[in-house]
Amino acid sequence: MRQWNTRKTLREERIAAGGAFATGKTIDPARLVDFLEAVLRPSDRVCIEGDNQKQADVLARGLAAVDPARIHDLHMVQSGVVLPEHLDIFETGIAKRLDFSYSGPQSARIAKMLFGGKIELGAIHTYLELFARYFVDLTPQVALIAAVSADRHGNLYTGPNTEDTPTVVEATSFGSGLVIAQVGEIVDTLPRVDIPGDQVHFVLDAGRPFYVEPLFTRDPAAMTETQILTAMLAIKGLYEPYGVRRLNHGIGFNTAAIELLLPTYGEKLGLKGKICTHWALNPHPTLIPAIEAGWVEQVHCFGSEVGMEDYLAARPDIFFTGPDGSLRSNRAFSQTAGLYACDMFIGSTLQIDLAGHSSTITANRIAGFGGAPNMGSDARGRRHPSAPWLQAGAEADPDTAAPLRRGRKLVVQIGETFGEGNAPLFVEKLGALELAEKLDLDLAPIMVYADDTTHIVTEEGIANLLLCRTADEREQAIRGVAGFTEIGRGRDTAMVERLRARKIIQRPEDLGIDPLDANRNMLAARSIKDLMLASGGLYRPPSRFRNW
Amino acid sequence: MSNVRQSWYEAGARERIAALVDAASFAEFIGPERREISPHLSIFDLPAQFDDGIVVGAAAIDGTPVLVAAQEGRFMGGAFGEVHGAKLTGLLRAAKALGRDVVIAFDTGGVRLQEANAGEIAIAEIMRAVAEARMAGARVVGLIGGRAGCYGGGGLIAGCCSTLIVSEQGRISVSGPEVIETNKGVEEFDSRDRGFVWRTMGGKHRTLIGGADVFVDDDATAFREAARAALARPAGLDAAMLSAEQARLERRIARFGDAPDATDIWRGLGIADPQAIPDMPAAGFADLAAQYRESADDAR
Amino acid sequence: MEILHFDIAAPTPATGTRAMALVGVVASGNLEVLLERSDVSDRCVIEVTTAAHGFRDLWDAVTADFVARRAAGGLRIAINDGGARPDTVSLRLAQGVRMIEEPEA
Amino acid sequence: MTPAEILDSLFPAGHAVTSEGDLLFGRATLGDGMVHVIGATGGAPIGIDQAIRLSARVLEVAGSDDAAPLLFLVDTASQRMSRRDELLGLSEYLAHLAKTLLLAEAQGHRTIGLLYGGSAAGAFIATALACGTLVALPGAHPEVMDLPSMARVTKLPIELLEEKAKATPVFAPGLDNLVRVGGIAEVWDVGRSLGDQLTALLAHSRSGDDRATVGAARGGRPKAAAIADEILATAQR
Repeated sequence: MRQWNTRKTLREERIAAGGAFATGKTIDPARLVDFLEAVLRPSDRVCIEGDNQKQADVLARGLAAVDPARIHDLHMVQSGVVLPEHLDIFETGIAKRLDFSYSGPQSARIAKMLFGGKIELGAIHTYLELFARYFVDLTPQVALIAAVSADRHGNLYTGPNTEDTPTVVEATSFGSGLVIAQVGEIVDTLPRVDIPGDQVHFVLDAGRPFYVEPLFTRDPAAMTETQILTAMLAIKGLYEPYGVRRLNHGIGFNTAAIELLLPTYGEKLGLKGKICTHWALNPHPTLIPAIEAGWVEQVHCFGSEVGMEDYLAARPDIFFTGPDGSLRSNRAFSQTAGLYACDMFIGSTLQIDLAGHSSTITANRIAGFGGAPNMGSDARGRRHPSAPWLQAGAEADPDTAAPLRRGRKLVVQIGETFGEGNAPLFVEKLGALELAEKLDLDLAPIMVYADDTTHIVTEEGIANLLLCRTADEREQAIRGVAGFTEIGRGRDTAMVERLRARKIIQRPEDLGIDPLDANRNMLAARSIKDLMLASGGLYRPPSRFRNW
Repeated sequence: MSNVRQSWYEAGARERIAALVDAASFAEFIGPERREISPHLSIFDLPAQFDDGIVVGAAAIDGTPVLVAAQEGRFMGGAFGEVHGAKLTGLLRAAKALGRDVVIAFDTGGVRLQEANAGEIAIAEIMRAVAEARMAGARVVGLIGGRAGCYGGGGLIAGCCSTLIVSEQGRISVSGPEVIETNKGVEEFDSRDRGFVWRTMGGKHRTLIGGADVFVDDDATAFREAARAALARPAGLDAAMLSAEQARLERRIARFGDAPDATDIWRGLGIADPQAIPDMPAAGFADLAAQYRESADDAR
Repeated sequence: MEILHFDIAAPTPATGTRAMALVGVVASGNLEVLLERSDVSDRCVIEVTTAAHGFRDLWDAVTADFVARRAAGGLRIAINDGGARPDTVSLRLAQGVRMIEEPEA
Repeated sequence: MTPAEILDSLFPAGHAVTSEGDLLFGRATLGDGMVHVIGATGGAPIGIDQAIRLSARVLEVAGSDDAAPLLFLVDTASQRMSRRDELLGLSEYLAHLAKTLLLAEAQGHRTIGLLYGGSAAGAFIATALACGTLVALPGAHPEVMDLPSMARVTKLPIELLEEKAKATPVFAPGLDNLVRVGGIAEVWDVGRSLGDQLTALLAHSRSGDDRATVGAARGGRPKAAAIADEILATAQR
């Protein structure tokens, strides 16, 4: 007779074994490693948060300290590989296989370990993909999560950085897995309940808040004239003509410059209320001046940002907040919003090839994807119309009858022709391809596919790929905005001029922009201090961003 | 976009001078077209700058002739090399000879490492020239609010000036945060804790303890107005003034020598909520400082 | 230091009467551009001193584009380069021409 | 040489100099006259506590109308690197010390720095280099920045810096280099009476700050004197 409850039975066994090192649900902090050795089994599928921003750092340290003779060959399924401990466990053999999305600070080490065969790679996912697989074939058997606080029943308050937690807990707990939460404190009454206690099996009082990284703070003081020029081009050449109201911004300086130009340059162009009203966006400090100037109607957030908490709580008309007043973020929902409900994604990348594929992966750095491919892709399941979506669709496909014609999401890559260390943005062959060859991958890790990319903005101008009718036109449109890179210098000048006549390429002067007007005085805030002052003192920047 | 505040912190040396003096009144001495570059940087395969990172010359403020100098903090951190230093020395000797006031916009990390010995002597020469110019009746007004702050020998030169005007961003110190951390450890000085760095060395703290005289917003116009006022103050440097400074500095050690943190000093000055000081806007802070600060009037 | 010389036929002479102009500073990723007048109104002479060796092709392209697009005739230009990107070089050169063409106060 | 040996050789006719920690204060007899003596010794760093005591004494000297010279014995480290000293405004204390020395000189007291050990950075500027004349004993080892630190900042190997240092005195530490850039007027001969050498020095009156001129003559600072002179001349036109 088949047993139909082996998973639940296994969970009961884990709970019983872990109970030896806990009082009720509360783990004895001094016995954390013993506890983890008791509840884990070799080859378990384990999810550790491991998010974009917040980290279950104490649990990660505990996991890295378990005896590899007892616990080994774990299959880690986590969105963010961020802490050194996340990779240490692969060095020691505690873990073997990895499915992940993003690895910002560990991108160089993860590459080295992949080449060295220390990690058996499942796949590099987008966030939504990985979350989806939590419910299909990568359901965690054990989840190690992070929250701000818990009560005696194991109810959790995740605070502004809720991020991945509800998704991870949903899949794990209802998939008969074990949920272990690290919290900063255990309290009698929570400000709000983000995760119900009956989905949480054990709680560790870490005695201090989880580690969280300010990833989305861009210091206006570091913004260059060239970045400001690209921002001006985007506003006047894309936001205005398409009337983009619902959108997502990447985290680079170019898009931060756009945010800071809205109340100045955008205002001058009379665009207030006509663009940039609804966002799927982390709470970028650089958006404060636009919010304060009344540009923004609503923002839903993937996560939070260190120092923004009080400001967000004081602007509940704009941000999603709980009954306690603090921000409620949710990565899975916000990613879905970015995919289906936004008309534009605009972000930076490291490399673009002649077809228009782009990637942030180079041969030595595997930064992963995060959410950009979700935002930066055309949602084939989209059915609701909007003016920008329809207009982009018409540009791409003028011949199909309007009622049968799909719209297109605007997917814009923005950057300077040369990036950090004078590395060219435009390349003949993507580093991602070299990586795929080196690791013998079936699929090169492309962040945004060429057929999703609609525009490229550089200081030299805007290339509208929707209007290109042949591969040749497309290549010359890209070369035509590639500046002095080798790709740019290899352009067919006559053809580029023809593309310009058809407005496939638009130069600053074609848009009435004098590059010499692009200066820092146009920024609504020129320093972190300006942002703090614009927030009425509600934004409290972390010490590392201060110069006061 | 008109009526935009011009940030002193962001401005270059030439922009600072333009903001400071009467329109079209500035005449540069040994300008960039002379290409009097550092003879030493090429040893290190480093690019030179045509003015060696300092602009000096004659100008007028409200019609009154002055001598002006501005360091370029972005070139080699505004550091003093042989040529850079000699331009300022010459200007200060001219101040003494002409009995003419000098305004110096500091923006420096101190001595330029690649020509350390020349820079070190240059600082000594400049300090002597400042003191002698002041003894001859010239005012030497220092403005501090640039990216590089005013460190090392720059801090010592600033300490010789008759009046110091500082913004919040301006830091005045001898050893830089990284240098202290490297030599004495992160427990002694955490250079990455920028809030701590500014609390210990920044313009607000210096204003409160009397290390600077006038606090202004990060605004070129504010610096100009403050410089105008400073040029109207009594001039001179004599025994009485230095005795007063001796007493002032002794009193500071007696009162605050055991204070572990700037906020303890600020509380000791009578400020009820010292934690609120760093985030205070300039105007509010200036009012508060006027009430509680240690003054260095006639004691510098 | 690598020193590069360019002497380029310039279609458009620079206007104005200022004898010289200076823009930019020598810093990482930045450069200083000193513009002066010469007697030859249909040529532009550019001398670059740079710590980044081996980028002659790039300087060729940037200076040629500059002279083709801006009023660079009759200018003698000296550059101290701190490893600036081509877009920054173009911007500074353009700023320099604007400054030397400005009416004198 | 120790401070005591130096003082004995300088002032065979007698001296009353007492040490307070690493500082020296007192007076001595030289020929028919008297010399004020202060010292910063022991290779110790100069912080606010040291600077304020030195400046107090220099102010007293400046205020006395004896026109006697002031001799400053110097063997220090750099300025004290600490949170407390910077919090309390070390730059002001060092500048104040330098100003008192310059005032004493202006009030008619020759100020002579005698560098017999080390000195560095801000401490060097505020003590030895703030004197009207700076002399050194052989074996003195002034430095603005040590080569290992310089190697760190310039990202050049130390061997390469040592190699470059042979070609120019402009950056590397050491007495010879400081002499060549004009920072040190002369190096005394310890085989002879230091008192005689001091007497000879005092017999020559000093006119203005000639360090740049000396540095040019000795090939250590090729440009400084000419540039400063030109600016002075231009401003006076």
